[in-house]
Amino acid sequence: MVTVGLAHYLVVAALLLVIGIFGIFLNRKNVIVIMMSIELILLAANINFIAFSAALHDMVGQVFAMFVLSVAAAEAAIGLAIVVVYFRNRGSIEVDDVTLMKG
Amino acid sequence: MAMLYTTLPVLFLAIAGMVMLMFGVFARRDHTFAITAASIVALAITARLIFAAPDGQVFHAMLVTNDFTRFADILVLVGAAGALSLSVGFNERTGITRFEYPVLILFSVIGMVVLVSAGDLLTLYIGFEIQSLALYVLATFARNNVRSSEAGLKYFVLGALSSGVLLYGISLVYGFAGTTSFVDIAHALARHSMVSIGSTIGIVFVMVGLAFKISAAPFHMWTPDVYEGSPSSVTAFFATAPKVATFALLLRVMLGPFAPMLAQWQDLVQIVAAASMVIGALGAIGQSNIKRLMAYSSIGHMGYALMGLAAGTVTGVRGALIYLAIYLVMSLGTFGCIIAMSRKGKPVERIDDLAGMASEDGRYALALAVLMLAMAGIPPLSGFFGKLYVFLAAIRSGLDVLAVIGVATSAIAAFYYLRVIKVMYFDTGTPGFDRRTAGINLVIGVSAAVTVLFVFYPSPLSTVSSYAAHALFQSAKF
Amino acid sequence: MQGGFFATDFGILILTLLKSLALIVPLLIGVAYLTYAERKILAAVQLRRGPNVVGPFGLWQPFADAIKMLFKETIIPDGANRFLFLIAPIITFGLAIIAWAVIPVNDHWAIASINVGLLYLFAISSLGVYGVIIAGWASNSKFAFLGAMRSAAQMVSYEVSIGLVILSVLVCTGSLNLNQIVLAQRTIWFAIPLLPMLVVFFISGLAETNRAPFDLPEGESEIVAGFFVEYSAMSFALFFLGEYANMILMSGMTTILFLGGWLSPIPFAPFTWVPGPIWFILKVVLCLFVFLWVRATLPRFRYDQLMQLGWKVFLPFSLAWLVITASALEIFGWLPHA
Amino acid sequence: MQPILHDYFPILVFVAIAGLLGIAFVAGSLLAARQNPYGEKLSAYECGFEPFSDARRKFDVRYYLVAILFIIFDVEIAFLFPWAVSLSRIGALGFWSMIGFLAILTVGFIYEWRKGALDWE
Amino acid sequence: MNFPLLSLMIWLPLVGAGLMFVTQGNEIVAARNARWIALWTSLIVMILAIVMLLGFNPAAHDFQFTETAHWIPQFHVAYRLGVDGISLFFVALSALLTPIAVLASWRETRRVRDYMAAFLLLETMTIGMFCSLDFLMFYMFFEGVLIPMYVIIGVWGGERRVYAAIKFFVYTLAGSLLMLLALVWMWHNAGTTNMIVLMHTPIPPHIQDWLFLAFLASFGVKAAVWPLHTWLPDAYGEAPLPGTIMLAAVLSKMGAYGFLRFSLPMLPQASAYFAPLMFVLGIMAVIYISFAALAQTDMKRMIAYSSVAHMGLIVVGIFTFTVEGIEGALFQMVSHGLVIAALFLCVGVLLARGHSLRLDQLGGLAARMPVYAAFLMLFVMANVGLPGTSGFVGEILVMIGAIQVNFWVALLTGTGMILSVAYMLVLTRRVLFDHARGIASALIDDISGREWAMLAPLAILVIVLGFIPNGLTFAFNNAVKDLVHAHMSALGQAHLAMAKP
Repeated sequence: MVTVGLAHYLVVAALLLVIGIFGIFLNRKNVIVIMMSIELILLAANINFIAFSAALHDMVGQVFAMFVLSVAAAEAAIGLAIVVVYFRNRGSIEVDDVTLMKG
Repeated sequence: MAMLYTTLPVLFLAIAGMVMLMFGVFARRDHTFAITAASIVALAITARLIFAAPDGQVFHAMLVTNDFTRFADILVLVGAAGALSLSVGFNERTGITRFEYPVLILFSVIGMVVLVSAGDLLTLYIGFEIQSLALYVLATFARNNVRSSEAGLKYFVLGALSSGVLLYGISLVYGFAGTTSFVDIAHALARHSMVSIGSTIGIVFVMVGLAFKISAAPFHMWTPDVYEGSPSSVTAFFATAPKVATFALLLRVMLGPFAPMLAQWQDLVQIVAAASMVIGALGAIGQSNIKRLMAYSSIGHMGYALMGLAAGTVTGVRGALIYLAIYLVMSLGTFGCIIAMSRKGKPVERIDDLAGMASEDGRYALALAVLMLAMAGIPPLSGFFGKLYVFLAAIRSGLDVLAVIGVATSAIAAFYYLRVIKVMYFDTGTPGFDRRTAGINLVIGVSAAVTVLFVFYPSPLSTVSSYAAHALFQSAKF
Repeated sequence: MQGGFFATDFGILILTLLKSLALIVPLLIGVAYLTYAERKILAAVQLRRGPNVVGPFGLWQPFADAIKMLFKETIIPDGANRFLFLIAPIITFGLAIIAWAVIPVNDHWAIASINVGLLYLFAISSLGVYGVIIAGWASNSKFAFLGAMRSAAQMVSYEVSIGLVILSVLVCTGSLNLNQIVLAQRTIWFAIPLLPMLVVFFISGLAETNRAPFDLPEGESEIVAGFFVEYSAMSFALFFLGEYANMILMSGMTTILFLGGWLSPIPFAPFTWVPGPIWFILKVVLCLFVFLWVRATLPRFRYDQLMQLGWKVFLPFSLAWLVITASALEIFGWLPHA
Repeated sequence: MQPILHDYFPILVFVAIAGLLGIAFVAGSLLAARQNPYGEKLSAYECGFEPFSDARRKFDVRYYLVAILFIIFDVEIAFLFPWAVSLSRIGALGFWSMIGFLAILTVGFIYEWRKGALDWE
Repeated sequence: MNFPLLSLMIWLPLVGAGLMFVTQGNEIVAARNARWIALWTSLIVMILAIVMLLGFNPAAHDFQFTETAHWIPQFHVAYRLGVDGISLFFVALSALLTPIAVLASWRETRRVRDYMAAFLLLETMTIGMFCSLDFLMFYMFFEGVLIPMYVIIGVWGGERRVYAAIKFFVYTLAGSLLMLLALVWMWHNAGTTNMIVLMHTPIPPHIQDWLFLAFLASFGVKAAVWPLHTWLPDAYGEAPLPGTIMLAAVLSKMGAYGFLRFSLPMLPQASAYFAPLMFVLGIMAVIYISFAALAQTDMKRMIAYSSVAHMGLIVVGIFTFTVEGIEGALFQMVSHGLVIAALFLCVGVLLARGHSLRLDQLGGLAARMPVYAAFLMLFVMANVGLPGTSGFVGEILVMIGAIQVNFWVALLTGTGMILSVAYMLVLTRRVLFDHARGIASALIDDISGREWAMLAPLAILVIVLGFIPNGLTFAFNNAVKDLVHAHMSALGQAHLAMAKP
């Protein structure tokens, strides 16, 4: 049986990060997907924190993860609010529409 | 007691902000003006409290106070107060007078104060986010305006991305250094004779995250759009306080915990600085919207300030700090002028709208001309000194190429600043701008005066920034 | 650990399977007869007789229903996402079952006595909303979608107050282990000092399970049958079973958090001889009866009233009560030293 | 087996059983019952009319608002859990820190209330 | 000397400019106030300059009238002022020409206050630059000149003023920024920006070369050394006349002054190394630009080109490293400052009478405006270096210096001189003697009192200097000798250093 070690967690986190970043840059359809990608990035960091915390026997990582969670929530809340405002003005949440200003 | 005094500025700001929020939401009538005024007073009191806080650190070095943090804090407070004074008339004209505006600014200032005095990656991140979250909302503040909401969306997405990247970097640094405390990280990084790839990547990620916020190239894409789309009063704030705060943090992080790896990141900072200067200079040339122009200008300015960081010495930090201080004052004045650009209550933003300003409103034109020349770094105006000190630092650290790039780009950049003056002085037209409020006049007047008169008495700023720079290196050596 | 066969990996697996059967079978039977009980009680309240044809007193009625459901055609509407459409009821039903994994029916009688049991319960009950949302989304029907949105909004609204109620119990026990929580009530049931929280919890439970008077997601007259309007046959039955399993779960949680779990209500001789599981079942049945009673008695809430109750009454109230509880414990030094 | 797995292994088994049970029910029905789908039967229910427009249309902004509120308060609860468990060990500072946090939260809550964010209509 | 004479000269114009904005009144009143304030301020500065000239001790070898004050102590930058024989006359020249420029712009009606303020600001900058003994201060004044000049060209200039102004600004700025880098390097090297210290701080030769090129970029642009002169015809052509006067008479000297003050003493090896290059550039300027001048059809532009040609001569003189050559260059600079200013004033006289400046539309003025014709003749002669005028002394000294270095350099420079005679004669003939054409035939009124007041002092100075050149040379003799001596010894040391293994 393969023991799951620190490296495995880091690889998963790195993959999540990459997926998140690509999700932001390749997605042209929906802002909600972008927000999910952002959450993925935060999740990647959180996995790192927890994995390191366990590996180092240090609580700080877990505390950090808690803070990240709360920040992620606040960010999601504000993001949703902004999307709603944007939607009200534009009637669409497609990113392709973000063309008023080019630059 | 030290704990109380050190945390008092933040506590005070938070309580003041919440009290105002409650007052605003319970009041029968609209008290935006009163709350704005009260916010400025609160910022002044905070400044006093910051001076009252003794040197040292609290909460297991989570928060640090020294001359460096005081210096940066004061800059942040000045920027915020300036932006607040500018907002009064503008927000009324554009119909976004809501009492949340000053409160949000106060909240983001809390984040900045925390950010500036962070002694731990945790406080760094929290401060960064408190600041950013309020800024996202501010960018969307004109919520019935398509451009504002678009700017807010863009700022949010890229800002969240950047903070995610920053966070990922922090997690790597934490993992490979085994701690989040700045001082311990420095020790840990210094102890490892071999540099681990993990921590290098972490540092790079942290840098990228912060570079996003100060809109250094190649992470600047959001800047022009957000500057243009946000209400001008918000842009004025964006261009000042958050930049200073994040930059101060960048200095602290790179020269504090990450100082042992200077050799690894120095080249990177150089590249970022050079890219910012070049993009700032070239990007602005074709712009016809003055806010976009200022966006590119700020990208360029960040490049110059980064030159001080790239030097990695006391002289460099001092140069960067002086640069930031001068940049702050110039930006406030310039944005004051931009905010004053309105016709029959509607803001106008094209550079061509300024045509004929010199004959119609000589003082305004003179002030804007002075500020533009200062931005271009023409002596004897203050902007020149900023450039001078960072060039000095760069040359001292042997970064000749960077200095040459800086020189070349400032020559190019001078061109577009001159264009603004050209339009005001040489072109004919009737701008017919509305009357400006006293607050805007005050900000423009003071910043133009400081810009002009700085040359006669530059030593206070250089003395103070000298203390600040030494404090930075002192605190990094615990 | 005693060692022997049941200490090996395989032994634990077998043991767990046995335990699971011992839990799930009664649970499913309980669900079945809860439907029967509901019909009987409603009938009694409305002076009818209820099911009385199949078997004595209609006792085989639930099984008849089950068999009928089994042989119905499963209709998957046009444009529906087949996979999601089928998985949604399984999620709803599964979640209602797996929450039971940590519920102790007697001292250390639980499938898993983990030390974060309460958190587990909270987490699993939070997931319930996924089944609803997925069902509504996958159905490709306006009514289903709207019903799902409403239902989800309602569930998350009351989730918050449930969380705060759980927290107020938590500060009193200092442990997340459900076993410990029950044992902490040996001196006094939390229903007494935390009576208001019990009320909040129970009412939130009604809302969480979409039961009357908060059953507007499935308000027949408004949006047909809510999120599962397009479901039929066993998929439909699973939603149904899930709802009733959730009711039992809520009753079980109420019992554990406030009513002293398996503990005897009267702590002396003859009553303490009664085995714990019996007490536990009795208490659960009592709670279930209240569920049904409420349904029979109260009219349905309006949606805005429902949201208002959740956000403007329960949330501030439970938050305040939590702070008061914690402060009292802190100030008088009554904090449990776990 | 690691101790943590030891505690959670039964749960895993239980989850598997529950899942299998659900699948078994659905699959059993699919296998046992006669399937005879046709167009009319499969069309979405819309009071007897032909369905018009996309079912997954835009929905009320208020649902977003509820989502936002939920996120905020749920995270607050996530914070409170460890605090509540360890309240006896973190002393007065820990206690008052959380009270401060809740106070800030309350300020936000009051603001939302006054702004009408909690009103459905 | 405790009396802050130099500071007074520098800051008085600035105070005057400030005063203009303080006074109340409507536009006409403000304009009148501005004119008079500008005139009086600049006249007072001129008187102070005369005091300075009288108080200057030509026997001393040090800087005189020195002042020192704290400025930016953290960076070892201080407020340091002083003049020696080299800078003395430039200060005087600036002080003399500013009131003349103010007088020349007396008739300006558009935004007079700004206009006058710009000139006073310009005076502050120029005098400050020539007096600075601190490199940073020097740089600030050097660059600061751009601001008033940009505005003067851009607002009150001719048709293509915007283009000219921006071109002028960007060219000069680009050059100066390179100098800034050199400055910063030297600052870093010496730890201070005190120019006296910098002059004695050795710099490794390979660095010197780079620094020299950086200085060349800056001073070359300012002095309009070929091929860095292309901004000049536009700027001269489009600037309003008083602006052109200041540009040609004072600003172009700033570059040459920079070579003398910085390149030679601070970078001796590089100066020697690049001297041939500078000769080539200088000679190219003299010859090529002279031909270009011949091709001009506009009086103002022709004089502008003539100015560039003379700057070439000055550059040649400086880089001979001989006492004669440098003295000649210095003399030529002063003389050229006076003469070119006067020539442009003459152009202004025509302009004031609503005249075209096209050479093919002028003519026959000798008969209609005899006094004017006499002045113009005098200055043209001075410009081509006829004996008896100040131009002669400078040119002959430069030739003497050049011939000591290289015969061919002297010869080619001399060729250029002859060419200048050619185009100046064309100019004179076209303007004064050909038969009257176009509206020139309608001209009758000769020069006015105000124009007299501007032209006469210049004419007197040109003649006086032509006959008594010693009045000038003995003042800077010591300074130039010291300079050449220091240069030679630095080169000698370098040779010694190189000779050692």
